[in-house]
Amino acid sequence: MDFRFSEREEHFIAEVKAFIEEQKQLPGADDVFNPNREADSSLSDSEERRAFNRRLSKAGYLGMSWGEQYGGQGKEGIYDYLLNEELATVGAPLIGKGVGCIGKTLIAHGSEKLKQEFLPQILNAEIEFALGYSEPSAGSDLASLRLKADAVGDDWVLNGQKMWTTSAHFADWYWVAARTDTNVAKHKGISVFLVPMNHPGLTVTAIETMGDHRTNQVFFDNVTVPGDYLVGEVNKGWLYVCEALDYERFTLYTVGPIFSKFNALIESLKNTERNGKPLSEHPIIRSKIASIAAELEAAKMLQRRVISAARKEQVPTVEAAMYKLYSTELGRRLANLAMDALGPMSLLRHESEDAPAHGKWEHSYRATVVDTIGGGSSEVQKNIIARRGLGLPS
Amino acid sequence: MDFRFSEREEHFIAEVKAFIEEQKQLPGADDVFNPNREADSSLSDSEERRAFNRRLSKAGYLGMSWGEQYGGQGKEGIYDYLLNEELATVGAPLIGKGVGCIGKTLIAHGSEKLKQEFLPQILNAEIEFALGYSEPSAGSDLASLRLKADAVGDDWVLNGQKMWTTSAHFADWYWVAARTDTNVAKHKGISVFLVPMNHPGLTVTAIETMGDHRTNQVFFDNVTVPGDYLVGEVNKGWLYVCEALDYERFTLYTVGPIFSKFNALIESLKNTERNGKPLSEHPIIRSKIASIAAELEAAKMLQRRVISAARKEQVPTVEAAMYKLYSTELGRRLANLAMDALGPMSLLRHESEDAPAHGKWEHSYRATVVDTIGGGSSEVQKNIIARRGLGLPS
Amino acid sequence: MDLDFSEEQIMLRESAARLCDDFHTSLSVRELEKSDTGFCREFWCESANLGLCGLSVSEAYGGAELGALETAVVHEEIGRTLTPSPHLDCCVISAALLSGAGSDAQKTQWLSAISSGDKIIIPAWQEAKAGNDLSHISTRLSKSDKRWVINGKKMLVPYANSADAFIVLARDEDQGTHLLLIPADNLILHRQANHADQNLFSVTLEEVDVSAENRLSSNENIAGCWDRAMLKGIIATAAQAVGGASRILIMANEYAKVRQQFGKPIGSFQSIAHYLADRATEIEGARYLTYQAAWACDAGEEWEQLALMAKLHATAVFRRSAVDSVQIHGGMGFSAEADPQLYYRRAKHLQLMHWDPDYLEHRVAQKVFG
Amino acid sequence: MDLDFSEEQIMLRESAARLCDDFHTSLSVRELEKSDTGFCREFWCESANLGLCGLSVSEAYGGAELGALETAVVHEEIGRTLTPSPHLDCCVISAALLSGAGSDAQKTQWLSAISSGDKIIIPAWQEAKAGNDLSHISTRLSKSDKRWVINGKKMLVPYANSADAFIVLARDEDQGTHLLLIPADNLILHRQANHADQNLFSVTLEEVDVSAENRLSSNENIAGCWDRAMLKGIIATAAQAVGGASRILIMANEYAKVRQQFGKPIGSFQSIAHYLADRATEIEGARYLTYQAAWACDAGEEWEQLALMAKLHATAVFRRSAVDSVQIHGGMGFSAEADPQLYYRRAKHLQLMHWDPDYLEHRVAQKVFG
Repeated sequence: MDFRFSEREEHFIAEVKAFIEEQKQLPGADDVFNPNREADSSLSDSEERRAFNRRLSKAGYLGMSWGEQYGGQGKEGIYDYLLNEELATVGAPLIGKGVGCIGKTLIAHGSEKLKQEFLPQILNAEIEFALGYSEPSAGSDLASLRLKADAVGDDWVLNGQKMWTTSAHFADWYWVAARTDTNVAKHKGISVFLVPMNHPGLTVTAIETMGDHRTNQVFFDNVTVPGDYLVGEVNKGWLYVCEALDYERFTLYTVGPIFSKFNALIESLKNTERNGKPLSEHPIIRSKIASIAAELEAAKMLQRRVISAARKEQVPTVEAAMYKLYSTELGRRLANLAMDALGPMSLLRHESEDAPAHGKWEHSYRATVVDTIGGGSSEVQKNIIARRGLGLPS
Repeated sequence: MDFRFSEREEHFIAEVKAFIEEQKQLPGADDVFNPNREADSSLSDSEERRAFNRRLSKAGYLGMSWGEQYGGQGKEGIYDYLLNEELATVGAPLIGKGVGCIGKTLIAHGSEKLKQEFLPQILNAEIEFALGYSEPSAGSDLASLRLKADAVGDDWVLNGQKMWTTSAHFADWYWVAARTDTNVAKHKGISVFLVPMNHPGLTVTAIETMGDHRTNQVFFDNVTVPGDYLVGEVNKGWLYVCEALDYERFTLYTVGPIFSKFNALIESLKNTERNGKPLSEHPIIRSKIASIAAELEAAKMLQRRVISAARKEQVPTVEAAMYKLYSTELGRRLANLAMDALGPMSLLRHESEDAPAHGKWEHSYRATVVDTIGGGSSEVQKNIIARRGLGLPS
Repeated sequence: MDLDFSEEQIMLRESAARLCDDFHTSLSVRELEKSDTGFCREFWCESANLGLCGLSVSEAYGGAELGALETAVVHEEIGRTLTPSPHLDCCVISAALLSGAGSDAQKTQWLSAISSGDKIIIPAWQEAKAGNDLSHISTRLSKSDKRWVINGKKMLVPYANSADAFIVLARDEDQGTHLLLIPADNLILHRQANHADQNLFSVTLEEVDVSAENRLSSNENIAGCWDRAMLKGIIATAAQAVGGASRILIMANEYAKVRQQFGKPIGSFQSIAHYLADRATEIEGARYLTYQAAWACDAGEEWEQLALMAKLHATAVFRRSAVDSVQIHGGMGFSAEADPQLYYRRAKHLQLMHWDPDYLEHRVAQKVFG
Repeated sequence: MDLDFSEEQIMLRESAARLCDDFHTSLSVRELEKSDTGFCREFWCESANLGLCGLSVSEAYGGAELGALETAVVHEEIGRTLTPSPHLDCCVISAALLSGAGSDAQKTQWLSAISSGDKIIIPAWQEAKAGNDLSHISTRLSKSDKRWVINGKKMLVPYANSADAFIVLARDEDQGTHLLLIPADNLILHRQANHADQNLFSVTLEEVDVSAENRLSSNENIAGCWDRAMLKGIIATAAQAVGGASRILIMANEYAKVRQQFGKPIGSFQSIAHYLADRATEIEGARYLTYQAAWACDAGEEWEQLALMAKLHATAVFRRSAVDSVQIHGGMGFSAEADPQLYYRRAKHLQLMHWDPDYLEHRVAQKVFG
């Protein structure tokens, strides 16, 4: 048993840290490195962030775990994770969908044409994707999606609506699941398509969220997709979507950001006075902080179980569900504890100069809401743990 | 709106208090009045307690809400409640099943024979009942009970088993639900019988509990019951069992005991020192006590909603479920908080002279377990609230 | 024992509900969050016309002289509809301060103006580094060149840009507590953007002159008067929390009945149903705890502890109800366009403003342990 | 990073598991709860034979010189099977105290006897009115007529009636901390009936003579030595909690699969399934937190804070797991004959003994805030 990373891994971490330090000196760094952005800090939703991704690419950090025949480095997946952990800790965009689920699905199932078209663009950080799974009536029950794709000659014509597509307003391509067969069990009639985001039949409408980040609904009005932009085989989409977890088993689950937040809270409590005494000296606050500090360390352990399973080439379905469930609920409790500890002044937003911790916590209290809902709600995670982990009947 | 009791009611309360004070002077009072007994203090499981019941009867406190034609006083049900609240607060046996669900079911549905045989004995406190509903495989799902009653001539012959019959080892009669028809929906084949507890076909076996009180399983081996000891009509048993809630809507839900416990805890915290300071001056303990004090008051309000609905001749199904759910969970949390506050020494049992608060809290921590399970588990209460109160589909 | 409202109280609720509903759809609540004043002037005029502004003010000053329970009824509707208005600060707390410590002249001038809706008077009391007790209030009343002046900075002052005057909580060099009625002119206001987008300001007082007529001093126990006014205020806050919690829970409950996943309404899943059952239970407890506090205040029974408990518990329950309701709403729960987020933010606002849990627990414990 | 145990550790676990299982069915655990000694002597001999008594003792004194992780592995099995024994107090804490502060002579005499299972040495430290820090320990080492004597009363001392000696925590008049190895003869023991029916006693010391050879004094920092020994002890306690929590959860999970109500296994109801999912998640976090603390101790990494967190968190998780498991078992949950109650009571015992949550939080906060 050893909870440390290996020497090679530690060396890599140090390299990434040095790279980040360098990058922080460049213009636009405030936008690229923004730990106050909560979960949406993983996005490359600005020109500065895309430029940073291109520099990541130049430095050889994209596609590390891809095979060399696809321009990758054939490294173990842990390096993608270590990179993301460092990026997440400083609030920089993560390496995500492109080198993750989309690139790897293309490698595993895509045609030569799609590989040749997309893989180099992904490696060079020239392309951003949006994922189109959720729909108004397909949330926790994703397989019930209704976006319809009809075969018309060699083409497919897509009609319907997607919901909660986070990156739709800045992405270049849409990785979208649609129903290609309505006469089979709902899992068996789904296919995946690649659609240019600027397709004239697509209408992207903003959904603003309580956490100040934008998401979108996307309407499909006779969106014609050439047959060779159907990914892999027809009606195998559900399989590809489920496999994606496998491909991203290392990268999705970082623990650095919540530790950064905790440390920031400790600093705020030391630096904020009430009744002539720093909040860090109030016994009730100390007691609550101690409990949550232990829970944070427990969350880290659950995260370690994910990457430990992943590195043994297992698909850490239950481990990931446990970490997702525990860490997102913890994130919400941390925000609530922080506001209570900082008292009424913590209601002030970032924009107010009087806001303690620059309004970090009132924002976190709003933004962490999405964490227990998106990406599989807490209830869905508990079902996964109960059925797959504990073998309980459904 | 008025949260006080009426002058007449207050007068009655004062009368009961005076009666109790008098009774406390009599020999055996330590056994009769025992606030440390937790929920099982409602039982008349000793000779002293039965004698107290007879004195209650002499003083006119039994059957207050029965019609005068049955020897009652035709008083409103609230007086039964007020009496029980005073009795519960001092840990005395409550007026319960006899004047409650059994007596009232007999009045509503019983034959003349059963009324004449049982009602006077109930009023005179000459008889104790045990309730036989639960079975090994009929817990939350009571209607699935299997104890079989076969018609043989004019008699019924009962075979099978009951479980968790609290009073079986000291009761005189068994009020027992059995299956009289296996060819209909499970709710529609149940009847209620009265069986003398000393019937040779009955075997009572003790089940000891973690809370130090005894409960029992009861085995039926060809227990012959004469036809006129079937209560009301055959196959209407489920109806009678459900109606019982109606009959006991005032009396089951006292709030005094948890307030007594809370007050005892406050005294203990004032009188117990840690590191040279009474525990009552430790800020963290103070904060937790304040929260739970508010919750206690909220529990009292939920109890008031039960009797308020009851006094308007409504059946407070949802109100009672809410109070039962909230107050029993609160009772468990209170015991846990008390042990944590009193620290390691709170592990000591009553028998140890060093035990703080005479070991009250370690006992409470064990004994309150039954409260969230028996009488309809917390999960069953939530189902009732969700379906009947909130109209959610099942 | 009678847990029902009187016919008059039911009528009051209906008229308050109608008024709040008329002016405050979730759309207009959103607009008011972004508006300059933070509340609707027309609504305010109508409130005054209906007698709501002077609800608790003595008849001698144009009020209806009703009790804390009537105030709770109105504030439950305010909370249900998320109605933003200076009613709590002006018509409950300031009115109580003026009634308790104002001179006859001050009452005639200001209480009447509160009743009629003509003037808005807001307590300015909170400070960045002081808790909720008075001992660390740093706003100072002091003598400078023979005149009395006041210096300090108040935080989180609601509707300050609509206020005609503030009742400023200050202390002198001997730690004496003072309430000073300071006209709003010439004070420095800074808008304070906040979580629930309520209308809040910092108010800076620099060498502001104070004369005898500015002082509320007809009561020798100013600190006690302040305390009682705040206690009345927190009962109203608790009632707002109860109203808000009930409403958001009803929304989640309705959503759970219609929203289908896996071929069933999500409310048929125990995980969802039991959240709702737990919260519904807590809400009823908090509701009657709040009513009881208000009733006790009116009936001359011990009410202070109940008021503290009601605010502590009801706002905690509102918060939990809002959290669960947002979760039940899924994606709609965090969408800005849907309504749950409005309640989610308001819940935390109510919990921390007007005495936060830390202080309420401190006070409750003080009484419990004697 | 490697979360797997070594082959040796796996073998150690298997042999500890077999040993614990052989001697401790739930029936024998019940009998031991009522027995005079509270543990099984045969089991103890077997433990010694297998080298478990000297697990952490240096090879020079007949031990296996293994680390905190091996101790955790053994204690996880002890916790899983509810095995009662003096192993924690004698072979972990006393062994660490002797190793840390004993003279060569003391080590030779006592550490060897611990390794061989021949002697049982129990720390006697807790007092009725002292918290878990040393500052209020009232047991006094003082000079009386030129001889040193010790006076005081210790509480909750495990297996005192089987102990050959106690390591008594005392303070002198100048607040110096002392650890005194006092033979068990002539001390006054009173059995203390307790929640989990563990073998506990009060130990009264009245004018007990102390000579140089009674003192553990080869380490100048006795307080620090005490602290480190206790920190090692709480890692083992945390491991017991993890073992107990896992076992009771598995029992509840199995029960939920077979117990039918309403025509379905109760585990198919989300209310039950989600309790289990939540607790299973917490247990895995607590488990690896405990391993990490033990590993860090062995690896020379910062470990004290992890040890404190592990005990705080793992015992809280055990408690919650026991509560939910009892609830899932329904009537069987509170029946004395069924096993859940054994875990329910042991969970609270582990949580409060050997530094309670109040003290652990205090220590964790101290480190967090620096």
